[in-house]
Amino acid sequence: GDLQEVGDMVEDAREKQAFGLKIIQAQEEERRRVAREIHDGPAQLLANVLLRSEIIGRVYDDQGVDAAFAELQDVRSAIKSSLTEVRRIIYDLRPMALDDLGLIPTLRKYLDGVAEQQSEPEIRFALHGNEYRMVANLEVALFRLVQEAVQNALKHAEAEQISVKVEMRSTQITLMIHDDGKGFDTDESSTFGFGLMGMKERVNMLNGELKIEAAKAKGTKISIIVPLDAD
Amino acid sequence: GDLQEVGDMVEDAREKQAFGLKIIQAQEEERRRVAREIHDGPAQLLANVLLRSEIIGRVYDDQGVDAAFAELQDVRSAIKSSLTEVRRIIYDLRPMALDDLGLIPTLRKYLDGVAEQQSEPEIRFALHGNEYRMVANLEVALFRLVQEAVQNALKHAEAEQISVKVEMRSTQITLMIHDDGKGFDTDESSTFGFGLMGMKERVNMLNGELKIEAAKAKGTKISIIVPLDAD
Amino acid sequence: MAEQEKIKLVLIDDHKLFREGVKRILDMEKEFEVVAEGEDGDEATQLVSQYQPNVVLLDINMPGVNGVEATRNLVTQFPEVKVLILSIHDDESYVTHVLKTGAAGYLLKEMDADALIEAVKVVGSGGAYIHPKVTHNL
Ligand SMILES: Nc1ncnc2c1ncn2[C@@H]1O[C@H](COP(=O)(O)OP(=O)(O)OP(=O)(O)O)[C@@H](O)[C@H]1O
Ligand SMILES: Nc1ncnc2c1ncn2[C@@H]1O[C@H](COP(=O)(O)OP(=O)(O)OP(=O)(O)O)[C@@H](O)[C@H]1O
Ligand SMILES: [K+]
Ligand SMILES: [Mg+2]
Ligand SMILES: [Mg+2]
Ligand SMILES: [Mg+2]
Repeated sequence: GDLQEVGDMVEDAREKQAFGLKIIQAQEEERRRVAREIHDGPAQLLANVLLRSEIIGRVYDDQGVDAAFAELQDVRSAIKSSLTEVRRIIYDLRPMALDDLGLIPTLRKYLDGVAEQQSEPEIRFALHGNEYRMVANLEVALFRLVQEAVQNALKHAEAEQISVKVEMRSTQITLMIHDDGKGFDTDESSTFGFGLMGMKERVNMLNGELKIEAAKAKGTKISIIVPLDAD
Repeated sequence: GDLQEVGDMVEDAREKQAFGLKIIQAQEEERRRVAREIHDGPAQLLANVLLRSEIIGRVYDDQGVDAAFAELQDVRSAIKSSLTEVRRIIYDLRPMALDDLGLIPTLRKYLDGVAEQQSEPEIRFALHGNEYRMVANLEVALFRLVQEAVQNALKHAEAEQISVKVEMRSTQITLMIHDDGKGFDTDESSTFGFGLMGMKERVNMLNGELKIEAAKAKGTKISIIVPLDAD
Repeated sequence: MAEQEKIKLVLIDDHKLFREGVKRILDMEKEFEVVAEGEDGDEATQLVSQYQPNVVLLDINMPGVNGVEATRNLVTQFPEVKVLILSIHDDESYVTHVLKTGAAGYLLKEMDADALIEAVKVVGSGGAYIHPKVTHNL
């Protein structure tokens, strides 16, 4: 009846607001995280640099010009490390190369970085087809998909090799992330954490298909096919 | 019946997914914006400080110690402005006062800051009802709504006055941001940029109502009503 | 040094303060002459066509036409002009990309003054210059 419906609507409304607040929360948490990172990193460093730049005058008075220049040199390297820090913060937020250069160069760089950080597993990358650019939202979504799959392989697989393949065709793009690690039971849906759930959601949003082939001791193969708009 | 429930669940699942996607997109957009801001702000400023510090040595060689010290003074002010910029970004990411003091003091402080930065337009603030605290995410959302509306009025309206009113009642909170500027055509949906779209989305998420009354040469009135949970 | 032997430069960067700093260092060198400044890729093409410089110092991230596109436009329209990228990004994908496109050099904005001067000289005389911090990544 009507009353029931009104009741439902109120219930719905409340749920919707709760959901809305969750979205806002996710955004705000990200902001808070970045604010803290900047606060603890670059901001502190700069405050420190400012202080030290004050000392230069005194060092000059006490110890002469060479010592003052040495001090200046120190200040310069402190600034350089805050710049490195700032770059890392920017990269973690969103590699700007994604927008400036596209998916493939960004993936290559990302995988190079991963490979540099550890000797094991070996990381391979291959591109099939001719590289093209896609709309920004799609490129970032595809980048995050590979990133999550590779992070999973690094974290859970104990693999010797991780291989990432991208196949670019005019009608679709395929991502394959394979590892030869220990695999996992995909039926046990309880194992699905935020990572895999998020991947599913992203692929769904792109109207694509996500396939996970994993078996204990047989490694994990993730394939993602996303159709491209004809226009 | 059971069938009805299943249908509801599917519907629910679909809605939840749609929300999930919005989270992802909103987050990526925000990340991109912040990454750019940090790149264009602090990163450039740091590079600039480094460069200025290089000039000191050259000036010393050419013109002696006094000129070099004058140059050092420049570097110091460059460092100071980077620090200010970094603090601004941190503040924009998350005004700390919001958590510590709540919406109203943060709004007052924000509007004071805006008023200080320029003589025109005049900025007014009024609170009706008795101040109370809300859950953190709601406070942040409301703050962002006022912030965007005020930024728009500053950027687009050429107003003589901007007035912000907050009405706090037990069942709802109302925000009104009015300006006496040049207004705009709300029918021309092409004019809706990220700002207004974002406001609409946020208000929607909060189950609230957003009303925009704007007409060419007649100023803009933005009213937002958000219901509060009884509990 | 005779006037015509000077290396003529155009500076393109949307960050005014940074541009000023670069200009000051270049102005102190007798063999360089900064002939024009601009703040986006469109201005780059326009100023190059107007001033016929030897070298363009070009930022990457700018509103409108960015340095990546501007490089492509410049090397196709003005094959004589040397493009020297001056960027925050130490990411080698940027370096490879712009070099492939036809830029003659890549400098990081954290360079010291000597590196800036050397890069302009090298590039101005037909060579290639890559910031030491990024070369070993390539
Ligand atoms: N490549 C893989 N090899 C082995 N196990 C995997 C692999 N990928 C996922 N798993 C298993 O699936 C589980 C769920 O992965 P998912 O990415 O959803 O969550 P997570 O990685 O544990 O946490 P999060 O991604 O939220 O940090 C993992 O905990 C792991 O047990
Ligand atoms: N208070 C106002 N007075 C006059 N025009 C306005 C006002 N608010 C919005 N507008 C018009 O509506 C347009 C869309 O506003 P919106 O906030 O969505 O985008 P923007 O302010 O242009 O860009 P952004 O918010 O993304 O920085 C504006 O460009 C402007 O033309
Ligand atoms: K740059
Ligand atoms: Mg994971
Ligand atoms: Mg706006
Ligand atoms: Mg720039």
